[in-house]
Amino acid sequence: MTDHETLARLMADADVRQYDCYQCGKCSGGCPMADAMDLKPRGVMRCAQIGSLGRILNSNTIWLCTGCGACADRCPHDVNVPALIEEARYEAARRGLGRHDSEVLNKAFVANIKAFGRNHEMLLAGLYNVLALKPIQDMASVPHMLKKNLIGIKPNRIGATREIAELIERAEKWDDPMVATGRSQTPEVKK
Amino acid sequence: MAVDFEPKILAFCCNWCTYTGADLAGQSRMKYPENVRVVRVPCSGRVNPQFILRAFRRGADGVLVCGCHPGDCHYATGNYFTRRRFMLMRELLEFNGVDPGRFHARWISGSEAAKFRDTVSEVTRTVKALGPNERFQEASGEES
Amino acid sequence: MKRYAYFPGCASESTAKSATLANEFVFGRIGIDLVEIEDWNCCGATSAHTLSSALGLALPARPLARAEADWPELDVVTGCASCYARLKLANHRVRADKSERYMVEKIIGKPYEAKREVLNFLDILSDPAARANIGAALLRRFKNLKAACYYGCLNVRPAEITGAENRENPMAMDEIAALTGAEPVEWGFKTECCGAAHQNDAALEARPLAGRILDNARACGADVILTACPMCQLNLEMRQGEYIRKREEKRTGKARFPLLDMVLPPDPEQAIPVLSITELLAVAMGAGGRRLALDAHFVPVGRLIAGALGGRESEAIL
Amino acid sequence: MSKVGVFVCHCGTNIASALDVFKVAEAARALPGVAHAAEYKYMCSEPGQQLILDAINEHGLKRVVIASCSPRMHETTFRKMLKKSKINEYLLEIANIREQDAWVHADFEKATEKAIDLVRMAVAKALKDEPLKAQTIPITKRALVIGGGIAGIQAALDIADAGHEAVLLEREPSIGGHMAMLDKTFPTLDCSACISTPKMVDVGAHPNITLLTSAEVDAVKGYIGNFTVTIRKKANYVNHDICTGCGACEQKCPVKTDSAFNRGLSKRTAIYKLFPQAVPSKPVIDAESCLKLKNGKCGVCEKVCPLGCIDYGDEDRLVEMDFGAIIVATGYRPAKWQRMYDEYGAGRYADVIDGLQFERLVNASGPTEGHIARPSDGKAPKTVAIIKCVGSRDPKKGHAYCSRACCMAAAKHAHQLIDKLPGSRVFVFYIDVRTPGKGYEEFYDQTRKDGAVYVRGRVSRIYKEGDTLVCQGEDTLLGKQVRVHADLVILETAMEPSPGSGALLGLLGCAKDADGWVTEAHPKLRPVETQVGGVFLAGACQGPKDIPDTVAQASASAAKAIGLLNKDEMETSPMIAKIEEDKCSGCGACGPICPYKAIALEKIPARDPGTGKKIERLVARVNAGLCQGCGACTVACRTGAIDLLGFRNNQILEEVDALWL
Repeated sequence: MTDHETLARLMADADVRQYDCYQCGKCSGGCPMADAMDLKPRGVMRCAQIGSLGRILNSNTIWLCTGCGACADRCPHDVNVPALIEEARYEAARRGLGRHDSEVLNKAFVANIKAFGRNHEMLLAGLYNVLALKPIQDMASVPHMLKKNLIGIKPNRIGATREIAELIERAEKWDDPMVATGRSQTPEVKK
Repeated sequence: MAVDFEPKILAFCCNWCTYTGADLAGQSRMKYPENVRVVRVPCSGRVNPQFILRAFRRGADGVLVCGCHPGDCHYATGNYFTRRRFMLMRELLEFNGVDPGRFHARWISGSEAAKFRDTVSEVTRTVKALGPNERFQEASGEES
Repeated sequence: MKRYAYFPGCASESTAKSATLANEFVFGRIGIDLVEIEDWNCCGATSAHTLSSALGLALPARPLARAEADWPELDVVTGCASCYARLKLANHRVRADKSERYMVEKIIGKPYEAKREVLNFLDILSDPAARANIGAALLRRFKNLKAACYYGCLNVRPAEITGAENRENPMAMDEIAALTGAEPVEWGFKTECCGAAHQNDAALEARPLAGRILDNARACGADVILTACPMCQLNLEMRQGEYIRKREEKRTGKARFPLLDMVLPPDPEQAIPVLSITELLAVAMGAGGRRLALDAHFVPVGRLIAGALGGRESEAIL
Repeated sequence: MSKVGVFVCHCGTNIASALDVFKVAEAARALPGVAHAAEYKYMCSEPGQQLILDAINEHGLKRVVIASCSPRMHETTFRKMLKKSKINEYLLEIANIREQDAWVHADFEKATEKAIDLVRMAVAKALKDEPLKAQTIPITKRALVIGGGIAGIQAALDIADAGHEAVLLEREPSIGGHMAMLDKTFPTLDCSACISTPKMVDVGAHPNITLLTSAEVDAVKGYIGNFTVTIRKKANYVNHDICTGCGACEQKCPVKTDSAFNRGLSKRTAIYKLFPQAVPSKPVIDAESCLKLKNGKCGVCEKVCPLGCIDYGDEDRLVEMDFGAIIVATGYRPAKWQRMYDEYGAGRYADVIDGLQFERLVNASGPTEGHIARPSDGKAPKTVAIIKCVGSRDPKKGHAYCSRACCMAAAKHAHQLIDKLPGSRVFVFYIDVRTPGKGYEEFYDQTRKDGAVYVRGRVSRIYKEGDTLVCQGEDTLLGKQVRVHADLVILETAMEPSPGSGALLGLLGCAKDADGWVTEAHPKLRPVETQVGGVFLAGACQGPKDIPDTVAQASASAAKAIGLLNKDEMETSPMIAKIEEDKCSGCGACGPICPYKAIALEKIPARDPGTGKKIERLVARVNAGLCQGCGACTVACRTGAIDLLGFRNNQILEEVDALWL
């Protein structure tokens, strides 16, 4: 699949048409993360217009977007930039272009759910800080949290952890393109 | 069905949009099949379903009704009536044994010469594939 | 008594301790019965959907399917904006798109039709009956308490999922807070994202977001920020010390060792307390400070509440 | 037996090279009813026309079929030619063998065959042609101009100067419209009042103009040349026949209410003149705020009026007037941005104002006497942000269209700010700068050079911080987020159709587009006519416009109206619907289908077929002035009583039949 085709697929999956955008900048203007992004939401749309998929996939934007939706909400042409960013994130991950810190966190997060069914914040933050080599991040808060019993050492395990683990495996397989293409039982359903 | 069957197709075209579009096709020297004969009417809303039945009874192999795009009618609303009428018309024809592929209604504006050409070509192709219109002609007989 | 199926969310078991205590107190007083969904699991928050769109729908769908099976007549409510966003999205997509419903049902291994609504606390507190009950349950009245109501982005956006009419200046929380005598301030960051999603993996980039919210609340004269989400709450509160230190460092040019934040609480002159809307209601309904574990707040709230309630009343609380 | 003559044109080689014109003529000769057939190189030429006229005389022809180019090309030419003959000009049919045959087909044989078919169809129709006579209708020599803004003022003056009577109708108590609210006009910066008030005074004094203020259209009947309009003169509680406009009442009135003319930036009394230079220069009472009219207490104005003009018992009056032409000049209103943009504060911030409010602030006769003071605290702003395209170019929250005048208005406002507040900073947020007008680009350029900072980017939101307003957006040229801390924000809002214009267009039968603007008869070639004969349009009611375009269009529509009023009577196309009253059952199915309201049911005397007694029965009647000849009614008629002259049912059926003879 060429980049051009891939981009077309991402746009279709996100239900975004690049030429709806007329580059007014209202999205970037209100984006809370814009200062840190190397490609702001308007830039993402611009790259989509000129077919520069690589710049989108290599941008830090797709990992910094918080999904708050302010851009799409205010867009005069109702362009859903976060949806496109989400699709771009999947594509970047498929290509091994994932951002290290994000992957560490997200994988630790899902592993956490897989193990306990719920999120164990202490474990997650600790695991993340170790794996991401950021030992002191947020550590200043730990004594207070321990003292006030806000976080515990004991994880909140639910009964159905096995069910959750299987659920996660099924979901991940569902999204795996290699498995997905071989799947035939999806019925043709009109939206 | 004869291989060299050349259908005769009657087209009712409104004066303001489609007839103008057909003229423009000529001015642009576009080429399309010779099978279509145009009857000029002021508005597609003027086309009485009776005209269409008469054409089929006389042996028309296909009938095309064309007017301005909905919302663009020279007479403001005429083509809305056309649209409603001919949705019913198709069903009536089918009921009477005329293949709905023989009857077409299209919106072609005065600037859509290419669309006129394409429509005529497409309708001719479709009607050719259906063969001569014999059923309705025979079933209804000659009118005095 | 009005009943809802309740999705507490992971934070309710740890960092949102005082808000959780306040929720129980308030809903008990105003006759709302929250039935906890059996064996609920994490909704996946901001991480799961980042990895996999299927997982992002399936994780929240599982507890929703469970609620639908156990209490088909109850709407689901949650007190966390992040959970709300994920649950609401799953509910919306399963309802709108048959192929997504097929996928979700296959993955969670249960039927799920998304028949009921997903609501947040502001929705159920704004219900006219609930409002009347709040009014009746209030025992104390705040004075001179200027409150900046912070709704959070995910409680209102995206509009086509949440159905929120006003995403820039919602008023539901302001109206509820005003019942207690608190004075909601006009400010500009009610729904601006606080960046909680990226506080771990992109801390450097995400921290200024909360800072801007704190700054605007102060600039608009707020004494307290009220929240409707434990994630927003924690983010706005826990890192205030760090934010104020950095701001001071920038102003004075003198650096301070980061871990000093551990022993030195944020400067009370510069810090702004953050309370959940249910904590505010609980105090106004007479709950004591210990019962609500108000001392668990990173930014001390005692002085603020004492000031707003005045003399004797406050002694009972603290 | 009708003798038909068929004339086949070669059109040089245009037709002759693509098909066999001789064979077509030969085939035509053999057709039943055809008495003569000929071919010629150019039928439309002088000798070609003579050839036809000679043949008519020589062969005693009764009808003519010409096989040539499209009837859209030369039908009128040949009709004119026939006027010189003994034959009625409607006994003519054209077979289009050029555009729809010779030019579109490559096969010589097949094209010839098709041409013969087309001629046969034309002959069949011609045999059923009947002589038709264009009707004439009289014209009332008076024009109604609806809307007293600059468009209506200009149109009324032009018509009156041409010697015709004009009635200028305005629903407000004074004419002047939005132009009266403006301070200066771009790009020349002449004072708006200085150029518009003389015109207003001219209207008031013109012997051919009747000025009706506080008046609206209630009903419209009739058709081109013959409209009857019911006008509602709204109660204004002041007898303007004797009022001298001394102003004593205004000074004593105790009521204070928001001045709409000053866009809510100041108060006015309940008895008031719209603005000091109002025409007519006489006050009216606003019943909604007057204490006497609301609860019977007060009556101060009546006591102080030296001439006894006050009449609290005044009521709306309806008057009927006849007109030959109507000009719609209902203008626009600024978009209600407060309802569209929560992110701009939705009206919660006093210092976020719209462009028209700024006009009042900067206007020497405005609430601040021209001192730019922000509404919240009356301070002069040091930093001002101007935001364009508010409600325009925003299909989601406002309108998809560009409002055309705002780019220049923004440049003008920026210029005025820099001019009046030395040292102030002005930021203009824009998406594109559009300056297509004489001297416009130069003006914009000068504004930039004067120091206005243009920032390319649509502002994402405005929030308050302390007592400044932060405009947060992206400088798209820099790719960086910007936050402008402004003391005052001016929104250049979209133009929208004037409220109530939709209902008026309904009364007139005029079409409007999806945005509510009046639809022109043709966007390029008939830009000041509506689809309704005799109804013209001027100014922003047709779409956003600036003053120069508005005035130009007003004069254009006045010229159209004058052209109509100059005639004593006019011809109408005779190809219209005709009802056979004997067949008509009076069911009324045809009426609602007619887009021109040309069909009405009328009672006619009849005899009961059983008893022979005199009775009345309903029949449909076609108004020849209104009918445009579309024929939609003919299809709706259940009894077949309606037919369309020139395109009768039997004519079309003959054409159909002829194809399969």
